[in-house]
Amino acid sequence: MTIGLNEFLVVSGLLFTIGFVGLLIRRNTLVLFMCLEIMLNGVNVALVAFSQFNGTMDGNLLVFFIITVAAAEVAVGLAILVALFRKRQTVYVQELNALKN
Amino acid sequence: MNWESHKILAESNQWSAILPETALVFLALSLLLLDMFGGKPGRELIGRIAVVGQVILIFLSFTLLRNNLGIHNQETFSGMLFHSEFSQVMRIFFLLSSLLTSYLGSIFLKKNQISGTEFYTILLLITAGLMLLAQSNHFIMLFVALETVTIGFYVLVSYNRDKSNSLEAGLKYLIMGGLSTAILLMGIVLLFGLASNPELPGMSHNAMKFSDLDIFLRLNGDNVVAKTGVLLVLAGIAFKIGSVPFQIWIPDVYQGAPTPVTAALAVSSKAGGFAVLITLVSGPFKPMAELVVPVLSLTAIVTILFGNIAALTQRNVKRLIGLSGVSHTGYLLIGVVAIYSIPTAESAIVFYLITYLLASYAVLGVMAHLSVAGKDDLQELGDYQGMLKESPFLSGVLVLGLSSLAGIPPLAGFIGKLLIFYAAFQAELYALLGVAIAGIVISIYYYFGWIKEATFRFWKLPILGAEEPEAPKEWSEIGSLTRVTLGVLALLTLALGLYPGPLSSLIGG
Amino acid sequence: MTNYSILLLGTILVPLVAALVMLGGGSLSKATTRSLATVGFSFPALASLILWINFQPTDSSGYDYLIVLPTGLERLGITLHLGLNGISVPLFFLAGIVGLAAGLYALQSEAERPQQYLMLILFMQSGLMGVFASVDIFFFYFFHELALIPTFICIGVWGERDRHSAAMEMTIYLTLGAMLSLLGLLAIYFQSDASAFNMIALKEAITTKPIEGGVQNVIFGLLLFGFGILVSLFPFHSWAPRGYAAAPTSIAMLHAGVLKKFGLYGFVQVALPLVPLGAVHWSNFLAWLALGSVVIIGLITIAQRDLKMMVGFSSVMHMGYCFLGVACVSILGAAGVILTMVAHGLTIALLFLLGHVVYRRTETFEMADMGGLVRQAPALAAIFSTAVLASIGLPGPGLLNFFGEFTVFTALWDFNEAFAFLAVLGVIISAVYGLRAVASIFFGPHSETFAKHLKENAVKDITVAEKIPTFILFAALVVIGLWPRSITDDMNRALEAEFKTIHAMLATLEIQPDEEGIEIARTAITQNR
Amino acid sequence: MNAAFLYQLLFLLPLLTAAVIACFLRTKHNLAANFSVLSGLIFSAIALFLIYVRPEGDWSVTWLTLGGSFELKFGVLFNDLSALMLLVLIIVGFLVQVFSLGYMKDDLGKARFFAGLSIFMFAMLGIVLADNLVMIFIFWELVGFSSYVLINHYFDKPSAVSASKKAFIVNRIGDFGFLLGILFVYWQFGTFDLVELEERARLSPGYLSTGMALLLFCGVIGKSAQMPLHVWLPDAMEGPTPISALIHAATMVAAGIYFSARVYFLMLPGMEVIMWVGTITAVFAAVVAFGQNDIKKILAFSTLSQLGYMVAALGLGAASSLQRHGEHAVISTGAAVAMYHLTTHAFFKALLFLGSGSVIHACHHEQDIYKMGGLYGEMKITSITFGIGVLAIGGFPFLAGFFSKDSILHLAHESDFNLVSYLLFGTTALTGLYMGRLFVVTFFGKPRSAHAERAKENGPAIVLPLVILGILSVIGGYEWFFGHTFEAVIGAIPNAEGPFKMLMIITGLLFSVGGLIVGWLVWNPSKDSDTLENVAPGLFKALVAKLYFDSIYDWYVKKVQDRGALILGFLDQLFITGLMVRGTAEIIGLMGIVSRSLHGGNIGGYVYWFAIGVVVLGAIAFGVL
Repeated sequence: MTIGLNEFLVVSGLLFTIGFVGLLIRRNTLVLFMCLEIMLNGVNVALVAFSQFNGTMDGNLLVFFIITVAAAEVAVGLAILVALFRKRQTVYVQELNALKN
Repeated sequence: MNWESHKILAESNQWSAILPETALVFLALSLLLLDMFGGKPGRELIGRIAVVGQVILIFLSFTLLRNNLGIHNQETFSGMLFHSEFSQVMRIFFLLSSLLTSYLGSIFLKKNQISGTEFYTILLLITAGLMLLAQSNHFIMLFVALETVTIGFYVLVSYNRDKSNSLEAGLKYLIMGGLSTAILLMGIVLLFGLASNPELPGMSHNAMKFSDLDIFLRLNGDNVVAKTGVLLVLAGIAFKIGSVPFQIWIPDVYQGAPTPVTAALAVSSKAGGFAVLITLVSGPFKPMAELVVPVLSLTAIVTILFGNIAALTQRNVKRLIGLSGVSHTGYLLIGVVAIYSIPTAESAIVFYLITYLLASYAVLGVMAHLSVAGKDDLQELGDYQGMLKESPFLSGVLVLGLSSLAGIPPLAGFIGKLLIFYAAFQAELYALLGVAIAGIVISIYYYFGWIKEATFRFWKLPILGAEEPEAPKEWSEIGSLTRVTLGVLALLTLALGLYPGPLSSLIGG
Repeated sequence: MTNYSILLLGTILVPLVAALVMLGGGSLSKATTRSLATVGFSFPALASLILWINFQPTDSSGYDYLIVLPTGLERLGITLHLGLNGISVPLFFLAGIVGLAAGLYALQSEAERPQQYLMLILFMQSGLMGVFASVDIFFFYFFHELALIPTFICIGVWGERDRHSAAMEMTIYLTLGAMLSLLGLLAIYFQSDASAFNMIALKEAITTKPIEGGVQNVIFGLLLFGFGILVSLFPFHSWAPRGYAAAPTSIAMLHAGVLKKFGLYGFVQVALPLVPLGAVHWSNFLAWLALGSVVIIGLITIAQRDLKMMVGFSSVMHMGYCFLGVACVSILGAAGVILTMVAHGLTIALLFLLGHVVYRRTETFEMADMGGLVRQAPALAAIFSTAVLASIGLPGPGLLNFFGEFTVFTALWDFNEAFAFLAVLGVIISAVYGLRAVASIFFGPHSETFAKHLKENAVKDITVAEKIPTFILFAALVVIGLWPRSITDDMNRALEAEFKTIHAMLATLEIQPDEEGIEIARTAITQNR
Repeated sequence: MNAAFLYQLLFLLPLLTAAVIACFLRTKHNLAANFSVLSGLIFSAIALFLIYVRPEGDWSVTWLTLGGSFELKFGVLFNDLSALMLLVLIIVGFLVQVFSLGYMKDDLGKARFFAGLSIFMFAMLGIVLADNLVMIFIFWELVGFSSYVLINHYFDKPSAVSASKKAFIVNRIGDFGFLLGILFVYWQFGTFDLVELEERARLSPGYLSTGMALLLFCGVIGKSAQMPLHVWLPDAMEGPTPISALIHAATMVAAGIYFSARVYFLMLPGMEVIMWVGTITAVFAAVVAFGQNDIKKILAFSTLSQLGYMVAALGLGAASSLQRHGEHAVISTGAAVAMYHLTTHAFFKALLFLGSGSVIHACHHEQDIYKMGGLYGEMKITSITFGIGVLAIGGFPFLAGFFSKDSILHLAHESDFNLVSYLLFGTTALTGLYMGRLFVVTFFGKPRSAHAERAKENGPAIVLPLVILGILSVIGGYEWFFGHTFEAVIGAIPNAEGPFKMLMIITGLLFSVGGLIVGWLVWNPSKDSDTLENVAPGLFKALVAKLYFDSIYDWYVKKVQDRGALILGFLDQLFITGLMVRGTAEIIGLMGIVSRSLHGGNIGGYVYWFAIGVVVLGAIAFGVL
């Protein structure tokens, strides 16, 4: 079988969904970061695939930006998480709920 | 000065179109340099330099706008940016908001003894991002600008890194923001992938450009993938503007964030979202009216009701501001829906945003003075008891600000709501109007309740004898700058209510 | 624009400026505050008197003293368009007079921080004058709100029992009413293709292209509920007695006496001429609610034991008469509404004022704890009972009240005899509560509580300072009562023109107008229903 | 002299008097009293001039006009009828003022009293002269106001306070119908003006209706204290006695009769009901009078009874007069007869009341006839004039009361209503009897209390009016007394002739003198207690309780109206304030709490919101929603 656009898109969708579901069910903040990365990578897959199959470069272009942004995001996120861990001694989101109601 | 020669000069060079943004970035970078090499005296000057720089920029942009200079209604940077009248006004709006945030930030930084270089730097970068966001004409530009803003805000929200609440807020904002980015990107990808598909009519090789997408969607409005893409993009923006159900992070983040950042989130970030939304609905998403109008209408209804109802029993003022901000999103969404039939509704939204800016900064400025150093932030409604006695000036500003937010004449907020109502009437959005009315009535309860706490509660009761006020709060000292700033905000709120003419003619329509 | 137009503008600006000086001027000395306030209250009263006397509309619109100022909202049809016509002149005068009386009484109040108190009342006064001086409908609404906000604040800050919750309830409820009426007013504008959002332009636009019948029904419905809430129509009245009971006296006087008339004035000036078919459509419903106001609230008033609550409920009841006049959709009914409004405005202000004068002597509003006050305060007793008798429409002191009610009843009989029958029951009901109140406050033996109070306190008769505002109100009531043509002639002319507009409009709607054109419309709509 | 000017003067004089007293003479009691009497004198002089000279001229001012035809005027319609009423008003009014000078000598509220009297004169004048229905109504209410003030004169007494209240409210109940009647008339005939109304009613009698007549008559029921609204009049005796004489016997209560005569043409369709109301009132009041021991209450019931006669005459007259008199009669027979009786009644009833006032004054405000007795010895003039009054009311031949009563009974006899005739006839007998009881017990026998023992004849200010009224009670019934000045009224009175006239004379003699004799026999003045009470205590108790009308009304007010009001107040609190307003607020508040609790602070939970949002949007995109 040839691998066409649809297959790429299915993978992309799966990645995106896995990330999303992960966000829903996982409690560890680090894992949540990873889930976010997975979702973004799902998007990247689709972008690259579209670029390839539709013959435009825009998608590839965006991918670079996404990767950069994701890196920045995680950098900031980890910094916050480390600082927070010092204060609260936990990375579990159900325990990080001082702000509520 | 010879404006004509400037005009020609400006038109000849694309970079001049983003002069304010560039200047902001350079300002930010120079602040960093100053921090590194300026020594202690240099560091102390940072805040002032930032403020002065912004004031100059505001003046500059304002002059450009007033004199119709610079590049108007045309694309630059191969279609990445489009400089509409609207985006020019929004630029000044963001600058103004940023200036006020800097001012609030200076109070906050001084009180908490935190170094401010990064605060100002990031703030200026965010502002530059927002200004580009308002002018973006391409999804890549949109994404980059948006992420500049968002990531900057992640840092700012957790800027008070000695407070775990600030960090927690930053974390929450980051995760929710990351999720919404992913959703937005998915939407963009779907639209891009579809619109660049050579098999479809109206396809484009530059499908992420708004005008091309517009043409494509005109021909493929019924495509399910297109619909999904549009809605996912809207969902991503909904996170920024805080409309139901993507508003859920707002109270927590607002509560944990330092007050100046709360203000910037409430005003700039939200306005940025609306700038994008307006650009989209008056551009590429225009052909999708059949899909977008009901969705946005429904969102507006739910947002207004949820925001107001959730704020009703809220006792924490920052959460209250957040939730009431959600309801304001709802009112603004009515204007966005109206754009579909009345394009001039845009100016109503801008006017509303400006009144919202004035009132929000007035209120948050007052709040900034109640967060006392060394103690936990005083954020409960009860902390406002006896305020009138302690500080008549601040309570006056608070009353004006809250009343304007509530939309009570003769304040600017009322005119803002009135303009939205006008637009809604012309667009015949009667159901939305009804909901807006209900929302406003509900909102009176908490706005007025706050005013009540601040002003009513220590006066002698003629019949039942005196009600003893609680022990007076420590209000941080009110300097002359505060008096001027907050006084100007309050006076503008009043003046625009009494005589809205100048502003309403400035923003066109 | 004449010098009188400037005077008209001045009635709004002078109190506003006085208030702003008090707001921005820091702590002023007591004498400065008092003289500022005196000027701020006297000027509108005098000016309104002059404007009333000189009223001579030459403009074809029926308006005099027209003045137009820019606002920058011209593209929305909004200009600061001021002027008076035969309908607004009496109410404008009412606002001036009641404002003066309330202001003079406020000067004597023992309120903490009198500067702020007077400042808010001056704001209110400015708004009140503006409401009736506005030709522009936006400003008509705007000034109403300008006056309403100080009301809430004053109740909350300087009020009495339950002031916080009463102020809150009142604020929310009245905001709802205001919002609904704003919607209705905007709807008229947007449905009419008028060039500007003012009454003159709207009337012109309506004559050539009336609003469609079904739309009129919706608009009038909005106004009915909006104005109904603002004027405490049964069953939307619950804020009124509580609010008034909690309000400081001057505020109660101004709100019940003048500000509340906003809604009714809106009906007569705006709703009836612009959406008459809607009015006819809703008239039965409105009449039933108004009858509820008269009969049910009347009976509830009988059950009140608290003087202020009683006055508050009685005010709700009298508003019922006004609504009945509106429901008639006729010149007579509308004229009755205006007459009743003026009469009631003056009377209810008197009653709130005198109620507080009594309170100063008894230190209670509980009527059962008073009794026999006439021995200590004979002049007060005479004045108070005269005021009560005026409020129950006794010709003599309350000649104007009588004319108003009688006109409404006459119009109502023409509308529906059974309604008239029920409405006139109010005449008996009001006599019952009015006389009971007078009797239990002033006559008979001292109650135990009051006897004890007397032993500890010296109780004096009404003082000169208290008499002055009383006299002002009484003088206005009696003079207009004795010579009602001083207001009715102009009013009649304006109303006839208004109904001519309606007839012209019915003509374009292909409903043949005759002498009683609106009757035809009524029949037409009944058939369509 | 122009009449308009005189009218203006007439209206202004009492009003100014009242105003001057109220503003300047509140504490200067004697000055106020003298000022008031002086003004009364001038007032009477002008009025007499108007009555007998009848200068030319009209006075009418338009009060307000609205719409097309709605026009309220202030105007004067002066004819024989109003002249007669005005005459009664000034005679009794002036005499009562003089009497009050003596009677109210030491009263603390003298100034207030005289101010009230002036207001009353003003208001009554308005009713007499008014040329339209609305103006009549206005002054009708105003007269009620003055009555309220004057009954409330002794405001320390709770009974006086409640009596004044009752009088006003009961009158308002009558006015309720009256007002509706006026509206009815207006929408049938398009005018309030009496002259125009008469013309239009004559031209189109089809517009008249029983309902209209009865609604108008409601006002009469209230003001003239007919059944079932009679309850206020006996209570009104709480006021000072001169007031009872002037307002609650001679003039104000008679205003209803005057009004009916004035608009008889509107009342025609309701005449039968009117007649019955009058008859029943006459009988009822006469019976109840036997159970009263208070001298003024007895007189009040006799007033009620006589008013009943007048109202019955109104009703009877119309029933029979139309055949005999042409359409153009200025006044119907019945109305004329009623007015005739009104006039004579005013004289002798004022006499009786002022006489009782003299007695009360002498006995230091003792009003119970069983605490009096033996006054004849000391108070000869009072006793004799009182006796004349008793005989006049009893119909003693050739005294004033005889003629007027005679004509009423004549009308009844001529009518088709035999029962009415018998009842009215029988009531005459009762009248003689209870007046006999009153006279005998009060003036004869031994003094039954210390006050009565020390009683002395009063001074000239009190006695002089008695003598004048005594004379008027004798001569006030003769035609020559009226002359031709009131021809339109007096001329319309049918005269009994032949055997019926003889019958009248005999029965008149029998009932009046017989009443005295039987009264003496039954209520022996030497006894200390009431004979009827001893013989039939049950009946007496019922009579004392005025046949329970007041109890029923009290029950209604306390148990039905007040409770109803309380319940309504409660329901208002419960449903409107509670359920509708607070309920809505509570529900929204509850939603507030719920939506607040949705912010759990847990990121995992928040992601669900996003998930739901995305799913919903996806569903919309795929057309599922």
